[in-house]
Amino acid sequence: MSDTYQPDGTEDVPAAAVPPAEAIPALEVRDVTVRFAGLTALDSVSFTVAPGSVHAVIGPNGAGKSTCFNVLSGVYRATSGSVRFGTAELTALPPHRIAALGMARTFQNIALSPHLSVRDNLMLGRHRLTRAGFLSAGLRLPSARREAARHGERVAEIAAFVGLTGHLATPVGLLPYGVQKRIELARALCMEPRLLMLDEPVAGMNGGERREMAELIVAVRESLGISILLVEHDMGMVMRLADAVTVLDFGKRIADGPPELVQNDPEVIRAYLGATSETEEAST
Amino acid sequence: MITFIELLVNGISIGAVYALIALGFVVIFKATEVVNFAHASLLLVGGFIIAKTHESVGFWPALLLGLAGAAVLGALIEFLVIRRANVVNHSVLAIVTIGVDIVLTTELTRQIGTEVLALGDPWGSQVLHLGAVNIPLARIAALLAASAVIAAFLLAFKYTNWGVAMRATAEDAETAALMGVRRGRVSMGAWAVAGALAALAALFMCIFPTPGLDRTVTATAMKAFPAAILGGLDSTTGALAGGLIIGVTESLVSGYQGELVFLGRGLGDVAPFLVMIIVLLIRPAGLFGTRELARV
Amino acid sequence: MSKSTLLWSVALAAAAVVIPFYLDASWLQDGLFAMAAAIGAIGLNLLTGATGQLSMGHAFFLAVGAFGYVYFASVPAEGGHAALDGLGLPTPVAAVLAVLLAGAAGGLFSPIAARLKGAYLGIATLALIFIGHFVMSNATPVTGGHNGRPVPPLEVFGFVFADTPDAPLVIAGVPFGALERLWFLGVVLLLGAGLFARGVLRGRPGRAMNTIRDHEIAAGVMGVPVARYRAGVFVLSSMYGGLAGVLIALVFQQTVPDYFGLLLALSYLAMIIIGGLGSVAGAVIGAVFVSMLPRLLTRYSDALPLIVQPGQEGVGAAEAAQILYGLAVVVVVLFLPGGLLGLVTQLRLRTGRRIASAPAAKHSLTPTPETRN
Amino acid sequence: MNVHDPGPPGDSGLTVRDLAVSYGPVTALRGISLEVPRGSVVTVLGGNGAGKSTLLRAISGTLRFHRGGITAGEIGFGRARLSGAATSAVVAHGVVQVPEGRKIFARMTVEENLRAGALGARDRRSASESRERVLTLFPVLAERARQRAGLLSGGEQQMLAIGRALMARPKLLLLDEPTLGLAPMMAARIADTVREINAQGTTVLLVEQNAALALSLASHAYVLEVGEVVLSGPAAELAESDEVRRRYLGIGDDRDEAPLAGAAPARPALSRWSA
Amino acid sequence: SEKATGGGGEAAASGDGVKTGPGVTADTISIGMMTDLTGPYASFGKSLTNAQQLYFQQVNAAGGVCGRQLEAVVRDHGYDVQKAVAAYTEIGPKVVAMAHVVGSPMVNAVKQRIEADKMLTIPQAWATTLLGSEPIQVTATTYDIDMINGVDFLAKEKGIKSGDKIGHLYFEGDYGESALNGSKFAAEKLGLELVEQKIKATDQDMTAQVAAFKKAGVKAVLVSVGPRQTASLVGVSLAGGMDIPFVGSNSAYSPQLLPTPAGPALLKDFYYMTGGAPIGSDLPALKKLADDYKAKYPNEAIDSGVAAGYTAAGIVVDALKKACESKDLTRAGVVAAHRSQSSWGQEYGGTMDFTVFDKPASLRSYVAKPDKDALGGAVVFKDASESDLVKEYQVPVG
Ligand SMILES: Nc1ncnc2c1ncn2[C@@H]1O[C@H](COP(=O)(O)OP(=O)(O)OP(=O)(O)O)[C@@H](O)[C@H]1O
Ligand SMILES: Nc1ncnc2c1ncn2[C@@H]1O[C@H](COP(=O)(O)OP(=O)(O)OP(=O)(O)O)[C@@H](O)[C@H]1O
Ligand SMILES: [Mg+2]
Ligand SMILES: [Mg+2]
Repeated sequence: MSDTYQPDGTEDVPAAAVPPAEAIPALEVRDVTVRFAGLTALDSVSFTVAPGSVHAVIGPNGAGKSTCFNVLSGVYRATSGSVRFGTAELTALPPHRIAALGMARTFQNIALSPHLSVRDNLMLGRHRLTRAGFLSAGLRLPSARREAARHGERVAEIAAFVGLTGHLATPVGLLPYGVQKRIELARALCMEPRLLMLDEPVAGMNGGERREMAELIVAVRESLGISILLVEHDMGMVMRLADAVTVLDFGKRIADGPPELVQNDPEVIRAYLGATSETEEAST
Repeated sequence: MITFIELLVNGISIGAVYALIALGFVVIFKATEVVNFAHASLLLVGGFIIAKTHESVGFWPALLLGLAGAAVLGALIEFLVIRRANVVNHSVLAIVTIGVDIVLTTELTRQIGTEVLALGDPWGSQVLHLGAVNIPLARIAALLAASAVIAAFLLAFKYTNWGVAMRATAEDAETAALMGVRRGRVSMGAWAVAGALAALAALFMCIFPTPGLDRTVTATAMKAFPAAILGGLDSTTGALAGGLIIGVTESLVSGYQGELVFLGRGLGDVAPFLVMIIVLLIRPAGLFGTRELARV
Repeated sequence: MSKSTLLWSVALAAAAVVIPFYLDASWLQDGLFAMAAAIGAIGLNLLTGATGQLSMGHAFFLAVGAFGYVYFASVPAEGGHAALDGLGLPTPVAAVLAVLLAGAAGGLFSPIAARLKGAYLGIATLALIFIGHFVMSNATPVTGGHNGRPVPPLEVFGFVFADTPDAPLVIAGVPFGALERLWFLGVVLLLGAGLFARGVLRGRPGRAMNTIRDHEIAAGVMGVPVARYRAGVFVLSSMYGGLAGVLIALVFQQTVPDYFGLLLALSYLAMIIIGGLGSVAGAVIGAVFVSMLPRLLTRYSDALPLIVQPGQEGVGAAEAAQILYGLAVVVVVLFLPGGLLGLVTQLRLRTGRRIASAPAAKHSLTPTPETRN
Repeated sequence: MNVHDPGPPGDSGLTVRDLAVSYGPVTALRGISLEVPRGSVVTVLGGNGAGKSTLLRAISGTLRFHRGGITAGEIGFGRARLSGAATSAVVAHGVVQVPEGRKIFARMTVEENLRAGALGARDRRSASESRERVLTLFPVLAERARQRAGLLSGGEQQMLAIGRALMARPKLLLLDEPTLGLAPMMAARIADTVREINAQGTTVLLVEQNAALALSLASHAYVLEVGEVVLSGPAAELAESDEVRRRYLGIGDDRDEAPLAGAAPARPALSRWSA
Repeated sequence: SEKATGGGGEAAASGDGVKTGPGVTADTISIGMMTDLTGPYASFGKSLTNAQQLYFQQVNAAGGVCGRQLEAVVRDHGYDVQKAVAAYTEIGPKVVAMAHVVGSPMVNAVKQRIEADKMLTIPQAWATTLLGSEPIQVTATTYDIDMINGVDFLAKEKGIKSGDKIGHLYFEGDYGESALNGSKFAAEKLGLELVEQKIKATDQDMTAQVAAFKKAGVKAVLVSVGPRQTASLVGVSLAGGMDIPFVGSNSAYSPQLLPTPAGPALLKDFYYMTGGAPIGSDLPALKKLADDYKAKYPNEAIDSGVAAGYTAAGIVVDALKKACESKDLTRAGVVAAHRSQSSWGQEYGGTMDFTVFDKPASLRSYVAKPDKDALGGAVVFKDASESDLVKEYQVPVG
């Protein structure tokens, strides 16, 4: 099932859909180590996310995948190592500066504002792209109103793309889990990212819902041509979507490469996939 | 030097009283995550019952009555108010306790009226002379009682499931219920215990060197706030440490007021808060408090 | 919806204009206190309601505003015990500077505010009250010490907001003294403060603030500079406090350190919770409720049964007012989880069209979201 | 396949009869009947919002925490009536739930979480025994015993939640999406665990999005949709049904053969943003 | 509206040819009281209110003033400045004078308005900040005068001499600071060294302060705090072996302390200075007052508020009577009438001169001593007198 994510000839070749490479830089993770008291969550991990590719990070529970995301998005500070996004060194930057570089992420555990409407949650994604401050918002200056209108349109467009149009006015807290997961994705898209990081986007969804989400991710990459970094335990989905896979175990990288190679790596099977039959059963 | 020791000893003994009050805050915070502003009225009730009954039944039975009465009141507050408040935000609950406190304190001060009530304690104005240092006997009793009570709580939290149940309920009442915890019992128990602690604190607050119970007693409860926070709102050890630090600070600063006059008069009252702020700047969850940690 | 809003606004505006022509001074004064409280409460709601930073020290910033104004506006004077300093600036300038000063005070505290959370922040801000009181009682040349000092009346383009017995202002047969004049100032300030806060809450900063409250880490990752925003909101909220302080000083005509104590600080917290956390209307409703209730109870104590006249045995009017106030706080929080504003919204929904999305309003303040964490 | 009709209430297992639940104005369950015979594993499938968690809340008596309540019907376990009972009473009857979304006590340590799990145990003596069992099942919990539970990884938290429930030695274990966020191997381990404790005599009611896994474990399955039971029957039979295969297993649909990308014509393409 | 027609703000002449203003109608005269019934001075406030109502009742029974009945308008401010301001706004326009206002911060907060309204006001506080205002009448001595007389008493009768140290424990605020002015002056004059300790009303335990006094080696302590603090101070000192005399301001003592454990210590060597005679003195007027009060309020304790309130009511009523004589019951008229009296109140044990308002009305203080059996818990220890020191003293005003 190596290349099933490719559209089979009815569309343009994917290369054409990918934007000029200079706009989307590569993400280079070099020897990143993260230690917590008495625990090494990431141990000298390196990998590179090629521009415009879908790169999956997999591994057993507690392997350090989310920790890796947290380092990339500035939530955790790496004990050592470097992360470069184009020319920018990320390890010393606070989260909001990293966001400003066009790195967006979703959270393994939903992190939306339950009281706010879907629209407001999505508008928050526009924070880095908008300017209105206390004064201009408080005084409702024309510039602030223009800005809000313009970005509101884009939010509506993204909501339609993700299939949230009907929910825009609803407070997020009242919506089912599956919808909230999509709002997470939409909010990240609203940041107009150059790199999109998805932490277990289909956890808690059933088969049908998973497939929809997978389609959505493919469509994002098709439409925007951005790089996507994906953490997921659903191996079927990883195999279908990813161009490259990095496997972590106890914070160490144990494999890296194209999905079909990684899938058959004995080390990966031992640490993560287990006997093939079980994998099949658990994640069809 | 004598003065210093005397001030220090005095500070420690006042600190013991603050520690008892702070421990009341801690118990309730552990069980319900509520900062209890109604603690002052629990103090008042405990003291009031002791004062009103000691003449007819004698001091020790009166003390028991006071402990029981304040415990019942605490349990009632939990049962009638806290349990029924279905709110997510704990600062909202703190406001409810302010409401409760206003009601109770108003009524109690009306009952107390203009009197200064004696509590009939056996220590009277006796003073222990240790060399040149004088320590009121009542204060020694306070120190002993506070140490004993706090040690008991430390052990109870450590070796019984009570503490676990309490913290589980405070953090997530629903899930705690799924563990079979009887939420009502746990938090009601905590409030009752806090009430009893308040009564005990009230006793030591209202006997020698202070003249007795009257309506102004509630103001002292405020000083236990910095004590509780400084130690860490969810820590028993913290309550003791916080109480002692505040007591000693206050005593030293007032005692050396003459030398500190360049800082302004009346420093004794703000010093506890200044100490608290400095501690919090270094340790945002107090000296022994559990640090709030979040991950995504 | 917009039609009824318009009707409401017109009705309120009309009421605001005619009230000074009918109500006597003491009502106007109560009304002015309520307006000042509303301004302060809006500010606190920005901080505590919308951004989730508990503050029990709001009264301190009111004090900074009040004393700041007096200091900036007064001319130095020789008092009995001590000389009183002052800058003698034009009063409108003094008022603006006082608000800025309160903001600066908030800015000074914001490093602490940024580090602490929840109850710890609450009690740390409580310290401001005590420290503030200490400073105010000691800085006699500025504050007048314990007795405070008289407040110079505001004068804008020659129009004085004070009683002018020599040149009385009479409009439609009603003598316009200090309170009548201040009433209109209060209305304008409250309106401005409310609209500004609403703009902030509904705009880009409001969303960022709400997200900081709900999920600080997510806010940072979405590009919100959390620490800077926290500090910003703290400063803004302090400036609201400062403005409320200036207005209160003008109404009082004398500022006294004792007034800006613990009770005042806690009552501001009560206002926003009783009114409804996180919104401008909630803050205003709560402020009116909390500041008017005790006054109403005392004033109409004669009409209440069980209450005795001053000087007799039994529950006096002031005590009854206190008890009822306490009970009101408890009852509102217990039975109206969305505060009085939630009640108003619910009533509106019930009387108006029965919209299918009714539960939305019920949940708007205390949602139990299905977040999986 | 017809809607399952539970027989007369026996004293053997869990019986739910004509259960209706609402959250204020929102009705979440209507007329649900199901049966979990003693010693069996029964699974409930259903899409997001179908009412699965609501069902478990109704059994455990935690609806009031969500401002909901049972409006009609009965829940019985053995001879005991669970509907209307307090949560602690339900636990005392040996019915223990692993709630949806883990709900571990984030501020307590792993060790204390396990202790909390044992609070409702009917038999205190066996606590250390249960602990042994849980720690063998999830060795990582032993390694992290003193760590704040909130800092565990998602999957580790899930293990803790299950381990915590096992501490109470339940007669009936209610599992709400136990494999959420678990790695394939760990999910398989959970499946084995369920089999094992079931073999030891614990009855299991399993709510799971991973329908394949659930159906492989269960003897009987119910499918919920918008608050009603639409399908029920032996798990093996359901696993073969087209409906279940398409909706819950995500297979067996002709669309599956079509390429993923561009397969959703309804979805508008997203243009690039140009500031 | 009622407001538009001007609700009786202007002065007018009524049928009997008496010029009247706010608070006076053809048959009633309304007099305000801004008191504390729920705050820290509730007991004092209650006694004041009761005593003044008793006085008005007696006057009314005797036919009233100027053919009019007296009517009290009472508002409780609970020692809260804002409430006091609100109360003044409410009742100010309806009354002709304020028979008592508890608390100098409260008086100060409405001082400007009192002056604008020319409202004769009797504060129940004796801080010097209240002097210097024509309509405001501080009764008898101010706290500083009491303290000077007190230091003089210590020097004359308790053996304090030049070079000795004396302590002064005082509250922050007007009360304590006024008193401190006096003690500083007297200490300097007598060559004493003053050891100051400032506390707040919320402080309860004076152990630290006692330690500080002890360290300094004071020979006597002046006390300008509340009764609770006094009790703690005296009790702790004695228990710690610091057996020295204490001299308090009139607000530092309350008979309610005698049954408490501090009682014996207070009875031993504590005195307080007061400008008005304590109700336990032998003056016939006060004896009668005590009887009348007990008859009317059998359940109420008698404390210093009773005499103070009664006297203050007398001052107001006498001013009204004088104003009536000159047919001017407007507020200005009442103040003018009041200020025309140069010797008032012999029957209450002291003469007050109301013609000047930038000086205390009297410079003579009683030395009172707690007594378990006496009415009001105190007896006169030394009759009112004016020390030589006081004569040189320049009272700070305002
Ligand atoms: N803030 C922290 N403090 C201490 N330990 C932490 C912290 N964050 C993560 N860890 C530990 O680091 C390890 C890696 O956690 P991480 O969340 O990255 O795992 P993961 O690969 O995302 O697992 P899962 O698939 O279960 O989500 C875990 O053992 C976790 O307990
Ligand atoms: N607290 C609540 N208040 C109001 N409605 C609720 C509440 N909780 C759940 N609901 C509604 O009840 C219905 C059933 O929800 P439930 O959580 O039981 O679904 P579920 O099958 O467990 O879904 P999921 O797979 O997402 O966990 C949904 O429509 C949901 O919106
Ligand atoms: Mg993870
Ligand atoms: Mg569910």
